Amino acid sequence: MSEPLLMKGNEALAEAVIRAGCRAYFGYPITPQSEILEYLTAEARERGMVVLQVESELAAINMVYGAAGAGVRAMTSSSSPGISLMQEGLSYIASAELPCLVVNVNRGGPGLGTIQPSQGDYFQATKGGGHGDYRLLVLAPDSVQEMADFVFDGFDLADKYRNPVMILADGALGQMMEKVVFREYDPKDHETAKPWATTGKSGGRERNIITSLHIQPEKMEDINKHLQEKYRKMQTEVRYELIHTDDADIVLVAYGLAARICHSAVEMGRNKGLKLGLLRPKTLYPYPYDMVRELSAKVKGMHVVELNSGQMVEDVRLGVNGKVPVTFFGRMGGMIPSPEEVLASVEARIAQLHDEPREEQIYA
Amino acid sequence: MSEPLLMKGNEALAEAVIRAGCRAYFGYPITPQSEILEYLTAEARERGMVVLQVESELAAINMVYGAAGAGVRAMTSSSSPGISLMQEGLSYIASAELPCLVVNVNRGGPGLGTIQPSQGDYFQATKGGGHGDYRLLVLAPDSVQEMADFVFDGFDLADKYRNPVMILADGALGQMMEKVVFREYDPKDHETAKPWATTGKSGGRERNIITSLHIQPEKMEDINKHLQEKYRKMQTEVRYELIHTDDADIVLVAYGLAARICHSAVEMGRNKGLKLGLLRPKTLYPYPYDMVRELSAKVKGMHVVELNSGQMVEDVRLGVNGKVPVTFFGRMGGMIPSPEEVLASVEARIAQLHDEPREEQIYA
Amino acid sequence: MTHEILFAGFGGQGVLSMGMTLAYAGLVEGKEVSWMPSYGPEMRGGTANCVVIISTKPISSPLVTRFDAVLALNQPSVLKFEHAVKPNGILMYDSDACIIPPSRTDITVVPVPAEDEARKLNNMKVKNMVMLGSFLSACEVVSIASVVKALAQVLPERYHHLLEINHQALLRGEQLVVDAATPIV
Amino acid sequence: MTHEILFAGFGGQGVLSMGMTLAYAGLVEGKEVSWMPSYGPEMRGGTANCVVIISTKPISSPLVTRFDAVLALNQPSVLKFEHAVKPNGILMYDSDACIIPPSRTDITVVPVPAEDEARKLNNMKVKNMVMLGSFLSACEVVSIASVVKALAQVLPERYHHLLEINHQALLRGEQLVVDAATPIV
Amino acid sequence: MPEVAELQPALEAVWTKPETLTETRMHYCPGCGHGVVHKLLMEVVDELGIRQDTIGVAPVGCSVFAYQYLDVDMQEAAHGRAAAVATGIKRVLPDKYVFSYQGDGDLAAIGTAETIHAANRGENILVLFINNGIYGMTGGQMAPTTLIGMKTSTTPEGRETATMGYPLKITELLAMLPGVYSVSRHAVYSPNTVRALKKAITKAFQYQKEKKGYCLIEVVSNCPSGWKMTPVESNKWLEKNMLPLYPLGDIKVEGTLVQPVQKKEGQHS
Amino acid sequence: MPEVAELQPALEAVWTKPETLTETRMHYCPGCGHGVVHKLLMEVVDELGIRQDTIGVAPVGCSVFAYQYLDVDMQEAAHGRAAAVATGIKRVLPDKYVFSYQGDGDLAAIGTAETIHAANRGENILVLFINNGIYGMTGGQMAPTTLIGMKTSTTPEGRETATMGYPLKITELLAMLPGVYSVSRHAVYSPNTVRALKKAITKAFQYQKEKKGYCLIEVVSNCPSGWKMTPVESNKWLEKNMLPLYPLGDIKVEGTLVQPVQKKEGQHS
Amino acid sequence: MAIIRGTVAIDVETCKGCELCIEACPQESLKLSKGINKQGYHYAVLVQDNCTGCVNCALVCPDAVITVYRARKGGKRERIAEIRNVQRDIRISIDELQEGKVTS
Amino acid sequence: MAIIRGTVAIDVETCKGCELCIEACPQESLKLSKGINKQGYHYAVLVQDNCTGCVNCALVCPDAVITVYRARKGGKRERIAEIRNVQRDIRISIDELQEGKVTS
Ligand SMILES: Cc1ncc(C[n+]2csc(CCOP(=O)(O)OP(=O)(O)O)c2C)c(N)n1
Ligand SMILES: Cc1ncc(C[n+]2csc(CCOP(=O)(O)OP(=O)(O)O)c2C)c(N)n1
Ligand code: SF4
Ligand code: SF4
Ligand code: SF4
Ligand code: SF4
Ligand code: SF4
Ligand code: SF4
Ligand SMILES: [Mg+2]
Ligand SMILES: [Mg+2]
Repeated sequence: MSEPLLMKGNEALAEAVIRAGCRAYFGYPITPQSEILEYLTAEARERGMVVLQVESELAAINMVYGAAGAGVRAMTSSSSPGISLMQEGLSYIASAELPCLVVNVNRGGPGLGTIQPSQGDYFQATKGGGHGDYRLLVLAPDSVQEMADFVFDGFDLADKYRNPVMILADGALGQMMEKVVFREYDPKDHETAKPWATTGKSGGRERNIITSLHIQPEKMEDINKHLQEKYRKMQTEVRYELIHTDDADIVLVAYGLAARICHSAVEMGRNKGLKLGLLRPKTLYPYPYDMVRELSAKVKGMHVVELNSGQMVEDVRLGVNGKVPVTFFGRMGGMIPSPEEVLASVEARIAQLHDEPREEQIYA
Repeated sequence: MSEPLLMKGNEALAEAVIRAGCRAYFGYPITPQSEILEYLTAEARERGMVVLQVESELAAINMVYGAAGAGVRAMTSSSSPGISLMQEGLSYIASAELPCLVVNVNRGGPGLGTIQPSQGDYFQATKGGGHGDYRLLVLAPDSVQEMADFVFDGFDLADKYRNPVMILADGALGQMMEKVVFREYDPKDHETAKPWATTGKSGGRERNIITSLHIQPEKMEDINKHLQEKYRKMQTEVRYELIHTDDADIVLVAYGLAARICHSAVEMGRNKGLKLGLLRPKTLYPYPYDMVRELSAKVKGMHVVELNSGQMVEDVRLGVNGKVPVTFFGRMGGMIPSPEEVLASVEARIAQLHDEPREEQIYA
Repeated sequence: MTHEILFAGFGGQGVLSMGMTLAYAGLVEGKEVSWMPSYGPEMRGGTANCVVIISTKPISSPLVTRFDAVLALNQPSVLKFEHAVKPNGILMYDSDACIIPPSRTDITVVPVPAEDEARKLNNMKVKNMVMLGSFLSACEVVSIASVVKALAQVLPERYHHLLEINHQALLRGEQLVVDAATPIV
Repeated sequence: MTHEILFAGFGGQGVLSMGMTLAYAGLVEGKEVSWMPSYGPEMRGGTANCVVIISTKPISSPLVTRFDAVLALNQPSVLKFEHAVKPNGILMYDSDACIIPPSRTDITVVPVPAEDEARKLNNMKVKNMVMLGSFLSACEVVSIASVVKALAQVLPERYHHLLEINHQALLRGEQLVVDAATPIV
Repeated sequence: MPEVAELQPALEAVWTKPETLTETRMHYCPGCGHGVVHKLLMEVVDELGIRQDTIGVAPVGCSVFAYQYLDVDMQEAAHGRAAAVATGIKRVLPDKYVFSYQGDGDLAAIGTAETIHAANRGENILVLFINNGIYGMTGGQMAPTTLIGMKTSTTPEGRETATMGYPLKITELLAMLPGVYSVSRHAVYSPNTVRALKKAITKAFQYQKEKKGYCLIEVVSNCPSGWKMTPVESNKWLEKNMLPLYPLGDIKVEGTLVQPVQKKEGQHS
Repeated sequence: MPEVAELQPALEAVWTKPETLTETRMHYCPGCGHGVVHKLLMEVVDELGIRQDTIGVAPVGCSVFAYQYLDVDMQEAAHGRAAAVATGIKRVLPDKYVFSYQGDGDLAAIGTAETIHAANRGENILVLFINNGIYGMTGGQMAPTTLIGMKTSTTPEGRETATMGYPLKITELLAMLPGVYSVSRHAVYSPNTVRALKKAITKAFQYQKEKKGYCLIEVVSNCPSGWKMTPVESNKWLEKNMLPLYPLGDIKVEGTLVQPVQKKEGQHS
Repeated sequence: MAIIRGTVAIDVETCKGCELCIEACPQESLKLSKGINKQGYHYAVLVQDNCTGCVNCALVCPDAVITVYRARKGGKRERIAEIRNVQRDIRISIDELQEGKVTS
Repeated sequence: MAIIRGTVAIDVETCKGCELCIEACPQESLKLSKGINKQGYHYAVLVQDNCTGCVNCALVCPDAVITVYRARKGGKRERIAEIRNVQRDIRISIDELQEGKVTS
């Protein structure tokens, strides 16, 4: 355990990247995450890492493919429009089962949008913005501390499952400074054998091939079955945080920055005598459906808060499966609600908890 | 009404494109949809359309942005990996509210995959594969006839809502020949005024600007509210087909090619005395949640069949909202089930209809 | 009644248009039809095949993997598709192009000396119509008359002078099977 | 207790590092802290600002739009942020850099002759520390001692010879407010 | 002090802000070359009287807001895709004047493919390429055109060729393409360079009218903020350091190369 | 007929299939140049004894299955991104031999940006560029390199420059970049051209060992299927029609341009 | 006190004080103000009456802030303004300025 | 009947009958078979005993089908095979062929 430091989320993440033994970073500048590239460039030479600013996000994700396929820990980072450009590459990486880390410091969309914090890329991250049936393992930090922590976890999970891992943060988490303590982590203790990597066909082994092409549909279906089986195994990695859910009447569900705001709102509500709780998913894929289901058996309603028009709320509804009403409150396009606003949205909904869920989406 | 012709799905679609008054096509070859480009190139000169084979899908979607912004009916087409490359562009187009048509002749993924038919891109098409909160209007043909019909509808809807429309077909619908009859359609009767188009600032009007940038989050939130409001209006465009649902115990839900196969399976089941029905969504966004809800009030279960690992099934579950069990049968990676196989999957499920939905996903 | 038929051979042998002609003939007779080619890089090297379905009911999937009949115009197609014929189905092949004959006994195997016959007609291109004629003789999916009408649709105007020779080829093919009470081996 | 403070000025005036120093001082005192800069193209032309939150409770969002205190180092910042101060909050500004003074009466307005004071110290760069000293004098969010400790962390080793002058600036800033029983207008 | 109005009988305005420049205050940093180019572009549009027939494409880069200042119809393209967007517009409106306005990151990094292929197809458009050797918008990262040894936020020790490659002279590459009709390199650091650029823009619009094909004008420009210099320093630095690698002048005139496309600096040593 | 075995005392094998070519039958059409290049590449790998140190990148194009035939470690890249994938590999395994193998659609259309920037960074890799003037894999559409007047499925009347632009001589463009060390154009339509190509590949691997930077070998090749010709016809057509525009020989040798990068054909007329 | 040949009008609220005009003026007629405008910038002012109306300053000004006037050809050249000692103490505070274009 | 200088072994099952080797052979030693292999291709066969082992055919063969042998230097040159009239009627049917490499 090191001393607590005050660091920007992007920089804490970058520092963790180096400490996690990442060997190669390829990226292209985009606000609000360019500090990751900048921090790594500054450190690269001395700390023995390949850090390359390249011509585009497209190039970056495909270089990650190459480097990850060559057996090293590799990563890229970007923000929303840049991540959209990586969708083909991500689908390839997931299909070829290459472990790597991709960071999306989400900003307000759609289009060029704003550079302010947003959670508008939830669907893209969790359902697969690229083509075909694949999944990223998606981690959602809510603090500078987790910006660092999830890098270590991310690389470990990527190697464990040979699957791309995405850290889905937002502009505020990237830009803000907060206390961070780097965990003890020696990459050597976390090395995974990668006998499949293209490092040169030596030692009498068969040649290694990294590919996602299986022109025979029978074969491609086998690949898909294998992937689906892997995704089922990944369900055990589900992570979340519960706050005051034991006796809660209404449980708020939120992740990342929105969860911090909800946490304050829950405290404020409790002070007012409202029995509020909070479920904060830390993994967005796999999603804590089981916990949602469990909670929905004992609460009067769930209230989802997101920095978008209502995306994760679908996963909450899938988990709740009609047992209690699910309501939604969101801000969009880079706007951030205050805890007061969130609390007001909860209070406004408490009266109507028996409405039909689908009509209840509200937009502040 | 013209004579019935025997045409490939891709070619019928291309012919409809010309008849619908589309003025510009930009595309890049990819199997199984290159015939669209080829057909249009052959016809372009004589029939007064701009048809350009360009350097990439990225270029193509951004040319569509330019041409649609200039006020003409414009389109592109591709297949899965190519559509992934268009995600940034689609998010821009949706945000700038440009009407256009995008055709995805879906093949088996993820990655390079196969070139055989698939429905693996449902999430990408309906939830938004690009960044931010936006929606495409998604039409799902199930025959060569609809490959043509939905082009006319698609352009009309695009103009009506100033929104990109996607036709989500699959490789089989693109490659197969079937009977098609072109509807009477005079583009002149369907012209919409486009006072927002960049055609040159003349006639004393204010300059027109096509953009998706609104750096002030307040403004970007307003844009988002406007979009969400529009998407709510678009819900009225929901389209679907019902077969034998009146007295059905079990309703199959499927779209496109899978729906054809389910149709046969339903007939086979009826012959065996099983009360099966079929709900075939023709619009995947907006989704016929209301009809799903209505059906779930009177059937014993819903059984979803897709050519993927289970994507639309989530929308069915959202509509059903726990009222009856929802089961799933899918083939992946370009494999197509036979009607017998589908029927077997229904029969296998009938006994277990009371299991917990989430555990019931099965993969043949 | 549904017929699921595969046509296979080298590209350039008119395999796809043979299937298309049959499908069109089905349309002429008011039936439901579909035609589906194999596509993709396994087609490199010039093999080509397509599946035609002709039915009195709506067709579910145009893609099937077991066939009522297979028409093979070259050796690799015989080797590849012999086992895709449904029991009691038909495997018809150009006996002039194949050295290794099919070996299944649970199906009707019909060798057709199509190449020879085409040569006799002084037009190697009509080999496919000889085969089609033979097939329709063995299995009356549509009438030869409908095929002739279909040909006029499938062939671009500039090739309409070839309608006659194609018609002849169809008839010759038909005759070949009629002549051979039992399959010619 | 939570303090939400905005620092604003031109880039190059040390606005961001002023905020960072305060945040670090909060950390030194074991408080919860966050620091959040404005970023983006509206920052073109060299304006810079950041929000520091120092609290005894976990901080929810680092982005707030109303502040307990605003420290403005130039004229545009006064104009832009005067109305973002919470009622009864503090608006402190460099009176040497501003022609148009703030006009609100429901807040405490504190003009600080920071530029002059820095000039007296022969180092224009420490203007920000003069301001910070004044601020901490008016509103004891953290102790000056903690700020001095923080500075040693924030400043890279190669600038540690400047610690002393910064310390002085802080003290001078503190003194300015002490001297003026009522705000200097 | 006398009001200008009073002077009118004796004085005539010889330079006034072009009409097609909006009243909106530009967001650019003090001294940034983008403003000068905007101004010239609109001067030419005014002088040719083609405002109603001109459609511009803005990039993503500092000039992303160009459409707030240029009072003509405009589209804002995704980062790097301005040439594609301009192609889309021009192909359906062949009689309009279409230009794209792009930075060096936009045109020569992420947009390389669209840039090269629009040029190679000989799209009948004008591309204004503002080369300031840096990513201004995102805070001063290395651009493809960044000079060797130049410090940026992603080359803290200066760009070195071994890992980051050479400054990309994309203008010279584009000039080689047969579909390209006119290529020149300009600057705006002095009154004379400004005058020359204005002439070049005027000519390019005339070529476009005559459907001559693709015209490219590179403007070697400054980025005082990214370079961490005052505007005056930045212009001096530009003249001294940028121009040797990016020499001003015509490169291709009416379809014929007039400058040797290779320079010593562009060569492997 | 005598078995070869019987002849052994008197005869020695002077050409045998390279060991690093797998036994898998290639899926290429009869007479396709891809096979020849595969074979040569593996001959060189055998001769240099670098099989265990060689990592290849396959494109999307007809040669997408290259990894089924080349018995070395390989990665299959997304369409157009082979240069980026090769960069990723080489940067983390700098002592391995890394090559990419790409078609003209892959390298010169969708992959233009990655191609140019890998070259400009001087990535120490070998790029084998198979220019057959067409998209073979997808059924014979126009490629950037398609000749003027050449018929393809998307230029049924022949490519015309007015709407489709000029054949893109990307090799000449790449040769101009300072990070590029060696560029040559070859063919495989005759025994001599095959011999020359083999030498070029050998040299390129040696350069790579010496960390000289980016090496590009273009192979002007045929596509009998796409061109709708017999293999023998296609080779004759290639010699007659492709070579005037794409002349064979060295273009850049050890960092120095040796052929004028502009040819009449490449010029606007 | 010379006969004026040209002059400039500077929109001081839009000026960003980049000094490019000052650098470009062959007559050294321009300087930065001591005072600042609402944006906080020192702005360009005309400090000598020797302006020739050569438009150099206007050409290089990125913000199109400067309007240039020149004596009409053949028109009577008359003295129209006197600028005295202004270099020593240029300080125009904002409230003295009107909205819009102001000559300095 | 010449003393043999070289010869070739052709893997006829892999041969695709592209005829590039035939075109490349300076001796006109190669021709296509009348018969076909399992893939349905006519394949290359050696039809004269004048092969010099120049390897041209092997160099241009895209499928690496041809192995080339040459008389050892200094080795005794002897007649080893007689190929007669083979051009007129080359027809080797598949069942006559063994698996693997076969000389024709
Ligand atoms: C897809 C995508 N990637 C990255 C960015 C972030 N970005 C915005 S502008 C820019 C570069 C600007 O540099 P340049 O084109 O040189 O223009 P300048 O600001 O220097 O005028 C970048 C990388 C983006 N908006 N979209
Ligand atoms: C993103 C994407 N776009 C398009 C395709 C379809 N595609 C596959 S190969 C190919 C072009 C092949 O041409 P070329 O690179 O010249 O190789 P060749 O087949 O001629 O050897 C195309 C367009 C694809 N697989 N992925
Ligand atoms: S950052 Fe650079 S390019 Fe951008 S406005 Fe400022 S000076 Fe101009
Ligand atoms: S299509 Fe062309 S490039 Fe592809 S294998 Fe066949 S001949 Fe070769
Ligand atoms: S017009 Fe010429 S002389 Fe007058 S101020 Fe401007 S630059 Fe100086
Ligand atoms: S050039 Fe323009 S903006 Fe710069 S100081 Fe002069 S008037 Fe002001
Ligand atoms: S070159 Fe090879 S494949 Fe072609 S005919 Fe000769 S042996 Fe057969
Ligand atoms: S080795 Fe030479 S002579 Fe012998 S068959 Fe081959 S090409 Fe002909
Ligand atoms: Mg730039
Ligand atoms: Mg090609």
